[in-house]
Amino acid sequence: MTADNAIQIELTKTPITSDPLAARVADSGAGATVSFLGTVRDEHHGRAVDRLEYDAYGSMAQSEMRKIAETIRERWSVKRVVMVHRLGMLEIGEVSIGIALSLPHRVEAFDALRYAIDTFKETVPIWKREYFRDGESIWVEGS
Amino acid sequence: MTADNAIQIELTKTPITSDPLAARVADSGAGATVSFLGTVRDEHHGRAVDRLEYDAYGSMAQSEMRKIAETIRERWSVKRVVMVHRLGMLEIGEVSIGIALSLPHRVEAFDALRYAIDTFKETVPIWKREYFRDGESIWVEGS
Amino acid sequence: MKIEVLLFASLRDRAGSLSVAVDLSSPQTVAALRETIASDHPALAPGLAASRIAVDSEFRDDDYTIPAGAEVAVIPPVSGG
Amino acid sequence: MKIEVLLFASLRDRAGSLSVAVDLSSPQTVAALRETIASDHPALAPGLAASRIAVDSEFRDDDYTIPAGAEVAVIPPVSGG
Repeated sequence: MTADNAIQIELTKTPITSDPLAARVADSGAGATVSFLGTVRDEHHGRAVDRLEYDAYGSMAQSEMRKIAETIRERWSVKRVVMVHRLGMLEIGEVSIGIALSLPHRVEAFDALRYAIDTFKETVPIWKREYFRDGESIWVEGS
Repeated sequence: MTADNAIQIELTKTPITSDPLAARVADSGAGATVSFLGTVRDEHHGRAVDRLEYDAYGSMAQSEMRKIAETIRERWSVKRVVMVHRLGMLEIGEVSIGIALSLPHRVEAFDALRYAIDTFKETVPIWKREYFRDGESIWVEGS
Repeated sequence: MKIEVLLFASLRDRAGSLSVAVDLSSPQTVAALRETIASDHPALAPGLAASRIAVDSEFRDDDYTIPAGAEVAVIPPVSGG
Repeated sequence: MKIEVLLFASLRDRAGSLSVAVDLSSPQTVAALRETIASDHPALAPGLAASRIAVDSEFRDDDYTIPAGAEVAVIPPVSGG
Protein backbone atom coordinates (compact mmCIF):
# COMPACT_ATOMS: atom_id res chain seq x y z
CA MET A 1 0.00 0.00 0.00
CA THR A 2 2.81 2.42 0.82
CA ALA A 3 5.68 3.15 -1.57
CA ASP A 4 9.26 3.09 -0.33
CA ASN A 5 9.77 5.86 2.19
CA ALA A 6 6.20 7.05 1.70
CA ILE A 7 5.89 7.06 5.49
CA GLN A 8 8.81 7.91 7.74
CA ILE A 9 8.29 7.90 11.51
CA GLU A 10 10.93 8.76 14.09
CA LEU A 11 11.46 9.41 17.76
CA THR A 12 14.86 10.96 18.25
CA LYS A 13 17.09 12.31 21.00
CA THR A 14 19.08 14.42 18.54
CA PRO A 15 18.03 17.88 17.30
CA ILE A 16 15.50 18.09 14.47
CA THR A 17 16.32 20.39 11.55
CA SER A 18 13.74 21.34 8.97
CA ASP A 19 15.67 21.00 5.72
CA PRO A 20 15.98 17.20 5.70
CA LEU A 21 12.27 16.96 6.51
CA ALA A 22 11.14 18.75 3.35
CA ALA A 23 13.84 17.03 1.31
CA ARG A 24 12.72 13.64 2.62
CA VAL A 25 9.23 14.02 1.14
CA ALA A 26 10.41 15.30 -2.26
CA ASP A 27 8.60 13.57 -5.13
CA SER A 28 8.62 14.38 -8.84
CA GLY A 29 4.80 14.15 -8.86
CA ALA A 30 4.43 16.54 -5.92
CA GLY A 31 3.80 20.22 -6.56
CA ALA A 32 3.40 21.22 -2.93
CA THR A 33 5.27 20.46 0.26
CA VAL A 34 4.05 21.78 3.59
CA SER A 35 5.67 21.43 6.94
CA PHE A 36 4.95 22.13 10.57
CA LEU A 37 7.61 22.63 13.22
CA GLY A 38 6.80 22.92 16.89
CA THR A 39 9.41 24.83 18.85
CA VAL A 40 9.99 25.33 22.56
CA ARG A 41 8.64 28.69 23.67
CA ASP A 42 10.17 30.79 26.41
CA GLU A 43 6.93 31.04 28.37
CA HIS A 44 3.77 29.11 29.17
CA HIS A 45 0.68 31.06 30.25
CA GLY A 46 2.95 33.96 31.16
CA ARG A 47 5.35 31.89 33.28
CA ALA A 48 8.99 31.85 32.16
CA VAL A 49 10.11 28.44 30.91
CA ASP A 50 13.79 27.40 30.95
CA ARG A 51 13.57 24.09 29.12
CA LEU A 52 11.33 21.13 28.39
CA GLU A 53 11.63 17.39 28.66
CA TYR A 54 9.66 14.96 26.51
CA ASP A 55 9.05 11.34 27.46
CA ALA A 56 7.25 8.78 25.33
CA TYR A 57 5.67 5.37 25.46
CA GLY A 58 7.88 4.68 22.49
CA SER A 59 6.41 1.63 20.79
CA MET A 60 2.86 2.92 21.04
CA ALA A 61 3.88 6.46 20.06
CA GLN A 62 5.38 5.14 16.84
CA SER A 63 2.31 3.06 16.11
CA GLU A 64 -0.02 6.06 16.68
CA MET A 65 2.21 8.25 14.51
CA ARG A 66 2.05 5.66 11.74
CA LYS A 67 -1.76 5.60 11.98
CA ILE A 68 -1.88 9.36 11.44
CA ALA A 69 0.43 9.07 8.44
CA GLU A 70 -1.67 6.29 6.94
CA THR A 71 -4.89 8.22 7.54
CA ILE A 72 -3.71 11.36 5.79
CA ARG A 73 -2.50 9.28 2.84
CA GLU A 74 -5.91 7.63 2.63
CA ARG A 75 -8.00 10.76 3.16
CA TRP A 76 -6.00 13.18 1.02
CA SER A 77 -3.68 12.75 -1.94
CA VAL A 78 -0.55 12.85 0.23
CA LYS A 79 2.44 11.32 -1.56
CA ARG A 80 4.95 11.15 1.26
CA VAL A 81 4.98 12.09 4.91
CA VAL A 82 7.69 12.35 7.53
CA MET A 83 6.87 12.76 11.21
CA VAL A 84 9.59 13.20 13.82
CA HIS A 85 9.32 13.93 17.55
CA ARG A 86 12.20 14.83 19.80
CA LEU A 87 12.64 13.16 23.20
CA GLY A 88 14.74 14.11 26.21
CA MET A 89 15.70 17.62 27.30
CA LEU A 90 15.12 20.57 24.94
CA GLU A 91 16.27 24.17 25.17
CA ILE A 92 14.21 27.23 24.15
CA GLY A 93 13.86 27.48 20.37
CA GLU A 94 14.64 23.83 19.69
CA VAL A 95 12.25 21.84 17.54
CA SER A 96 10.06 19.35 19.42
CA ILE A 97 8.08 18.05 16.45
CA GLY A 98 8.48 18.16 12.70
CA ILE A 99 5.91 17.04 10.16
CA ALA A 100 6.35 17.42 6.42
CA LEU A 101 4.19 16.09 3.63
CA SER A 102 4.11 16.36 -0.13
CA LEU A 103 1.10 16.35 -2.45
CA PRO A 104 0.43 16.88 -6.16
CA HIS A 105 -1.54 20.10 -5.50
CA ARG A 106 -1.64 22.55 -2.64
CA VAL A 107 -5.40 22.63 -2.12
CA GLU A 108 -5.45 19.66 0.29
CA ALA A 109 -2.13 20.43 1.92
CA PHE A 110 -3.32 22.64 4.76
CA ASP A 111 -6.16 20.37 5.93
CA ALA A 112 -3.86 17.33 5.84
CA LEU A 113 -1.16 19.13 7.82
CA ARG A 114 -3.62 20.50 10.36
CA TYR A 115 -5.19 17.07 10.83
CA ALA A 116 -1.76 15.53 11.36
CA ILE A 117 -0.66 17.90 14.10
CA ASP A 118 -4.09 18.16 15.78
CA THR A 119 -4.46 14.38 15.91
CA PHE A 120 -0.86 13.97 17.08
CA LYS A 121 -1.64 16.15 20.08
CA GLU A 122 -4.62 13.97 20.99
CA THR A 123 -3.43 10.44 20.43
CA VAL A 124 0.34 10.03 20.51
CA PRO A 125 1.56 8.99 23.99
CA ILE A 126 4.25 11.59 24.53
CA TRP A 127 4.40 13.86 27.57
CA LYS A 128 6.04 17.17 28.20
CA ARG A 129 7.64 18.26 31.47
CA GLU A 130 8.08 21.99 31.80
CA TYR A 131 10.99 23.36 33.84
CA PHE A 132 10.11 26.86 34.93
CA ARG A 133 12.64 29.56 35.63
CA ASP A 134 11.41 29.68 39.24
CA GLY A 135 12.73 26.14 39.77
CA GLU A 136 9.48 24.22 39.68
CA SER A 137 8.81 21.54 37.10
CA ILE A 138 5.52 19.88 36.16
CA TRP A 139 4.31 17.18 33.83
CA VAL A 140 1.80 18.71 31.45
CA GLU A 141 -1.16 16.44 30.88
CA GLY A 142 -3.50 17.50 28.09
CA SER A 143 -2.75 20.38 25.75
CA MET B 1 5.38 48.45 13.00
CA THR B 2 7.58 45.57 11.90
CA ALA B 3 10.47 44.27 13.94
CA ASP B 4 13.87 43.65 12.37
CA ASN B 5 13.59 40.88 9.83
CA ALA B 6 9.92 40.40 10.65
CA ILE B 7 9.25 40.48 6.91
CA GLN B 8 11.71 39.10 4.39
CA ILE B 9 10.83 39.27 0.69
CA GLU B 10 13.00 37.93 -2.11
CA LEU B 11 13.03 37.25 -5.82
CA THR B 12 16.00 35.06 -6.62
CA LYS B 13 17.65 33.33 -9.57
CA THR B 14 19.40 30.84 -7.27
CA PRO B 15 17.84 27.63 -5.92
CA ILE B 16 15.60 27.90 -2.85
CA THR B 17 16.22 25.47 -0.01
CA SER B 18 13.79 25.01 2.81
CA ASP B 19 16.05 24.96 5.86
CA PRO B 20 17.10 28.61 5.80
CA LEU B 21 13.45 29.57 5.35
CA ALA B 22 12.32 28.00 8.62
CA ALA B 23 15.49 29.13 10.37
CA ARG B 24 14.91 32.69 9.14
CA VAL B 25 11.58 32.97 10.96
CA ALA B 26 12.81 31.45 14.24
CA ASP B 27 11.67 33.48 17.26
CA SER B 28 11.89 32.67 20.94
CA GLY B 29 8.21 33.61 21.33
CA ALA B 30 7.09 31.38 18.49
CA GLY B 31 5.80 27.89 19.20
CA ALA B 32 4.89 27.01 15.65
CA THR B 33 6.55 27.42 12.29
CA VAL B 34 4.79 26.40 9.10
CA SER B 35 6.10 26.46 5.61
CA PHE B 36 4.91 25.97 2.07
CA LEU B 37 7.14 24.98 -0.80
CA GLY B 38 5.92 24.87 -4.39
CA THR B 39 7.93 22.51 -6.56
CA VAL B 40 8.04 21.95 -10.32
CA ARG B 41 5.95 18.92 -11.29
CA ASP B 42 6.77 16.59 -14.15
CA GLU B 43 3.38 17.01 -15.78
CA HIS B 44 0.57 19.52 -16.27
CA HIS B 45 -2.93 18.25 -17.03
CA GLY B 46 -1.39 14.96 -18.13
CA ARG B 47 1.17 16.54 -20.47
CA ALA B 48 4.86 15.87 -19.73
CA VAL B 49 6.74 18.98 -18.61
CA ASP B 50 10.53 19.27 -19.00
CA ARG B 51 11.13 22.54 -17.20
CA LEU B 52 9.60 25.89 -16.27
CA GLU B 53 10.61 29.50 -16.62
CA TYR B 54 9.37 32.25 -14.32
CA ASP B 55 9.39 35.92 -15.22
CA ALA B 56 8.31 38.78 -12.94
CA TYR B 57 7.44 42.43 -12.94
CA GLY B 58 10.02 42.64 -10.21
CA SER B 59 9.35 45.89 -8.40
CA MET B 60 5.60 45.33 -8.28
CA ALA B 61 5.99 41.64 -7.38
CA GLN B 62 8.03 42.61 -4.34
CA SER B 63 5.50 45.24 -3.33
CA GLU B 64 2.59 42.77 -3.65
CA MET B 65 4.54 40.15 -1.69
CA ARG B 66 5.16 42.69 1.05
CA LYS B 67 1.43 43.50 1.18
CA ILE B 68 0.64 39.83 1.76
CA ALA B 69 3.24 39.62 4.51
CA GLU B 70 1.88 42.75 6.19
CA THR B 71 -1.69 41.50 5.92
CA ILE B 72 -0.97 38.16 7.59
CA ARG B 73 0.89 39.94 10.36
CA GLU B 74 -2.10 42.22 10.90
CA ARG B 75 -4.80 39.57 10.61
CA TRP B 76 -3.11 36.78 12.55
CA SER B 77 -0.48 36.71 15.28
CA VAL B 78 2.34 36.03 12.82
CA LYS B 79 5.73 36.93 14.29
CA ARG B 80 7.95 36.62 11.24
CA VAL B 81 7.45 35.73 7.62
CA VAL B 82 9.79 34.99 4.75
CA MET B 83 8.54 34.79 1.18
CA VAL B 84 10.85 33.85 -1.68
CA HIS B 85 10.09 33.23 -5.36
CA ARG B 86 12.51 31.80 -7.87
CA LEU B 87 12.95 33.40 -11.31
CA GLY B 88 14.52 32.07 -14.51
CA MET B 89 14.67 28.46 -15.65
CA LEU B 90 13.74 25.65 -13.21
CA GLU B 91 14.13 21.90 -13.52
CA ILE B 92 11.62 19.30 -12.30
CA GLY B 93 11.61 19.07 -8.50
CA GLU B 94 13.14 22.48 -7.93
CA VAL B 95 11.40 24.89 -5.57
CA SER B 96 9.59 27.79 -7.26
CA ILE B 97 8.18 29.41 -4.12
CA GLY B 98 8.91 29.17 -0.44
CA ILE B 99 6.87 30.76 2.33
CA ALA B 100 7.60 30.25 6.02
CA LEU B 101 6.01 31.94 8.99
CA SER B 102 6.24 31.67 12.75
CA LEU B 103 3.52 32.25 15.34
CA PRO B 104 3.16 31.81 19.10
CA HIS B 105 0.53 29.05 18.67
CA ARG B 106 -0.32 26.69 15.85
CA VAL B 107 -4.06 27.36 15.70
CA GLU B 108 -3.78 30.29 13.28
CA ALA B 109 -0.83 28.92 11.34
CA PHE B 110 -2.70 27.02 8.65
CA ASP B 111 -5.14 29.80 7.74
CA ALA B 112 -2.31 32.33 7.58
CA LEU B 113 -0.20 30.06 5.38
CA ARG B 114 -3.12 29.22 3.09
CA TYR B 115 -4.03 32.90 2.75
CA ALA B 116 -0.44 33.76 1.87
CA ILE B 117 -0.08 31.25 -0.94
CA ASP B 118 -3.64 31.67 -2.28
CA THR B 119 -3.28 35.46 -2.40
CA PHE B 120 0.18 35.17 -3.90
CA LYS B 121 -1.27 33.22 -6.80
CA GLU B 122 -3.86 35.95 -7.44
CA THR B 123 -1.96 39.18 -7.01
CA VAL B 124 1.80 38.84 -7.46
CA PRO B 125 2.86 39.67 -11.05
CA ILE B 126 4.92 36.60 -11.85
CA TRP B 127 4.32 34.37 -14.86
CA LYS B 128 5.24 30.81 -15.62
CA ARG B 129 6.25 29.47 -19.01
CA GLU B 130 5.92 25.72 -19.36
CA TYR B 131 8.29 23.84 -21.63
CA PHE B 132 6.66 20.58 -22.63
CA ARG B 133 8.53 17.44 -23.54
CA ASP B 134 6.97 17.61 -27.02
CA GLY B 135 8.90 20.83 -27.71
CA GLU B 136 6.09 23.35 -27.31
CA SER B 137 6.19 26.08 -24.69
CA ILE B 138 3.43 28.35 -23.47
CA TRP B 139 2.99 31.20 -21.07
CA VAL B 140 0.48 30.17 -18.42
CA GLU B 141 -1.92 32.99 -17.58
CA GLY B 142 -4.14 32.35 -14.61
CA SER B 143 -3.71 29.35 -12.31
CA MET C 1 -4.05 -12.96 36.12
CA LYS C 2 -0.94 -10.97 37.08
CA ILE C 3 -0.40 -7.85 35.00
CA GLU C 4 2.50 -5.41 35.02
CA VAL C 5 0.94 -2.02 34.21
CA LEU C 6 3.18 0.60 32.63
CA LEU C 7 2.98 4.14 34.01
CA PHE C 8 3.96 7.48 32.49
CA ALA C 9 4.31 11.17 33.38
CA SER C 10 2.74 12.20 36.70
CA LEU C 11 1.48 8.69 37.46
CA ARG C 12 5.02 7.41 37.32
CA ASP C 13 6.06 10.11 39.80
CA ARG C 14 3.12 9.33 42.10
CA ALA C 15 3.87 5.60 42.06
CA GLY C 16 7.59 6.19 42.38
CA SER C 17 8.11 3.46 39.81
CA LEU C 18 7.84 2.80 36.07
CA SER C 19 5.07 0.25 36.56
CA VAL C 20 2.80 -1.38 39.13
CA ALA C 21 1.83 -5.05 39.39
CA VAL C 22 -1.85 -5.92 39.81
CA ASP C 23 -3.59 -9.22 40.26
CA LEU C 24 -6.70 -9.09 38.11
CA SER C 25 -9.62 -11.39 38.84
CA SER C 26 -12.28 -12.37 36.34
CA PRO C 27 -13.76 -10.66 34.30
CA GLN C 28 -10.42 -9.33 33.10
CA THR C 29 -11.81 -6.18 31.59
CA VAL C 30 -10.32 -2.70 31.39
CA ALA C 31 -13.01 -1.61 33.90
CA ALA C 32 -11.86 -4.26 36.39
CA LEU C 33 -8.25 -3.21 35.84
CA ARG C 34 -9.13 0.40 36.65
CA GLU C 35 -10.88 -0.62 39.86
CA THR C 36 -8.04 -2.87 40.96
CA ILE C 37 -5.34 -0.25 40.36
CA ALA C 38 -7.38 2.40 42.18
CA SER C 39 -7.98 0.23 45.23
CA ASP C 40 -4.43 -1.20 45.39
CA HIS C 41 -2.76 2.19 44.68
CA PRO C 42 -5.03 4.98 45.93
CA ALA C 43 -2.42 7.63 45.05
CA LEU C 44 -2.98 6.77 41.37
CA ALA C 45 -6.79 6.99 41.51
CA PRO C 46 -7.25 10.66 40.47
CA GLY C 47 -4.80 10.52 37.58
CA LEU C 48 -6.13 7.16 36.53
CA ALA C 49 -9.67 8.47 36.14
CA ALA C 50 -8.47 11.05 33.63
CA SER C 51 -6.36 8.51 31.74
CA ARG C 52 -7.00 6.09 28.90
CA ILE C 53 -5.90 2.46 29.05
CA ALA C 54 -3.82 0.99 26.24
CA VAL C 55 -3.63 -2.75 25.68
CA ASP C 56 -0.91 -3.87 23.29
CA SER C 57 -0.50 -0.25 22.16
CA GLU C 58 -4.19 0.31 21.34
CA PHE C 59 -6.56 2.53 23.32
CA ARG C 60 -9.31 0.29 24.76
CA ASP C 61 -12.73 0.99 26.26
CA ASP C 62 -13.83 -0.23 29.69
CA ASP C 63 -15.64 -3.32 28.36
CA TYR C 64 -12.58 -4.64 26.53
CA THR C 65 -11.26 -7.98 27.84
CA ILE C 66 -7.52 -7.98 28.42
CA PRO C 67 -5.85 -11.06 26.91
CA ALA C 68 -3.21 -12.99 28.85
CA GLY C 69 0.31 -11.72 28.22
CA ALA C 70 -0.86 -8.34 26.94
CA GLU C 71 1.22 -5.19 27.45
CA VAL C 72 -0.96 -2.82 29.46
CA ALA C 73 -0.35 0.91 30.05
CA VAL C 74 -2.09 3.84 31.69
CA ILE C 75 -2.02 6.81 29.30
CA PRO C 76 -2.58 10.21 30.96
CA PRO C 77 -3.75 13.01 28.64
CA VAL C 78 -0.87 13.42 26.22
CA SER C 79 1.09 16.62 25.71
CA GLY C 80 3.50 15.95 22.88
CA GLY C 81 3.83 18.03 19.76
CA MET D 1 0.51 62.43 -22.72
CA LYS D 2 3.06 59.88 -23.98
CA ILE D 3 3.19 56.70 -21.95
CA GLU D 4 5.53 53.73 -22.21
CA VAL D 5 3.41 50.71 -21.21
CA LEU D 6 5.26 47.67 -19.84
CA LEU D 7 4.21 44.26 -21.19
CA PHE D 8 4.67 40.77 -19.76
CA ALA D 9 4.21 37.10 -20.64
CA SER D 10 2.15 36.44 -23.80
CA LEU D 11 1.53 40.14 -24.46
CA ARG D 12 5.25 40.70 -24.66
CA ASP D 13 5.51 37.88 -27.22
CA ARG D 14 2.57 39.25 -29.21
CA ALA D 15 4.02 42.76 -29.28
CA GLY D 16 7.51 41.48 -29.96
CA SER D 17 8.80 44.01 -27.45
CA LEU D 18 9.02 44.67 -23.71
CA SER D 19 6.77 47.70 -23.95
CA VAL D 20 4.63 49.79 -26.30
CA ALA D 21 4.40 53.56 -26.50
CA VAL D 22 0.94 55.13 -26.55
CA ASP D 23 -0.15 58.73 -26.86
CA LEU D 24 -2.99 59.18 -24.43
CA SER D 25 -5.44 62.04 -24.88
CA SER D 26 -7.62 63.47 -22.12
CA PRO D 27 -9.21 62.07 -19.95
CA GLN D 28 -6.11 60.09 -19.05
CA THR D 29 -7.94 57.24 -17.40
CA VAL D 30 -7.16 53.54 -17.34
CA ALA D 31 -10.23 53.03 -19.57
CA ALA D 32 -8.82 55.44 -22.18
CA LEU D 33 -5.47 53.69 -21.97
CA ARG D 34 -7.12 50.33 -22.66
CA GLU D 35 -8.93 51.75 -25.73
CA THR D 36 -5.81 53.40 -27.10
CA ILE D 37 -3.64 50.29 -26.74
CA ALA D 38 -6.33 48.11 -28.34
CA SER D 39 -6.78 50.41 -31.34
CA ASP D 40 -3.05 51.09 -31.83
CA HIS D 41 -2.02 47.44 -31.27
CA PRO D 42 -4.90 45.16 -32.27
CA ALA D 43 -2.79 42.03 -31.62
CA LEU D 44 -2.83 42.93 -27.91
CA ALA D 45 -6.60 43.47 -27.68
CA PRO D 46 -7.68 39.95 -26.59
CA GLY D 47 -4.96 39.58 -23.94
CA LEU D 48 -5.50 43.13 -22.78
CA ALA D 49 -9.17 42.53 -22.07
CA ALA D 50 -8.25 39.72 -19.66
CA SER D 51 -5.52 41.78 -17.99
CA ARG D 52 -5.39 44.26 -15.14
CA ILE D 53 -3.64 47.60 -15.42
CA ALA D 54 -1.05 48.60 -12.84
CA VAL D 55 -0.08 52.22 -12.32
CA ASP D 56 3.02 52.77 -10.21
CA SER D 57 2.82 49.11 -9.10
CA GLU D 58 -0.81 49.29 -7.92
CA PHE D 59 -3.73 47.60 -9.65
CA ARG D 60 -6.11 50.36 -10.82
CA ASP D 61 -9.73 50.36 -11.98
CA ASP D 62 -10.88 51.81 -15.30
CA ASP D 63 -11.91 55.16 -13.82
CA TYR D 64 -8.50 55.85 -12.29
CA THR D 65 -6.69 58.87 -13.75
CA ILE D 66 -3.09 58.15 -14.69
CA PRO D 67 -0.73 60.83 -13.38
CA ALA D 68 2.03 62.21 -15.58
CA GLY D 69 5.28 60.26 -15.29
CA ALA D 70 3.61 57.16 -13.87
CA GLU D 71 4.98 53.68 -14.55
CA VAL D 72 2.18 51.80 -16.32
CA ALA D 73 2.00 48.04 -16.96
CA VAL D 74 -0.44 45.54 -18.39
CA ILE D 75 -0.72 42.59 -16.01
CA PRO D 76 -2.09 39.37 -17.57
CA PRO D 77 -3.56 36.83 -15.14
CA VAL D 78 -0.60 35.82 -13.00
CA SER D 79 0.75 32.28 -12.66
CA GLY D 80 3.51 32.42 -10.07
CA GLY D 81 3.69 30.25 -7.00
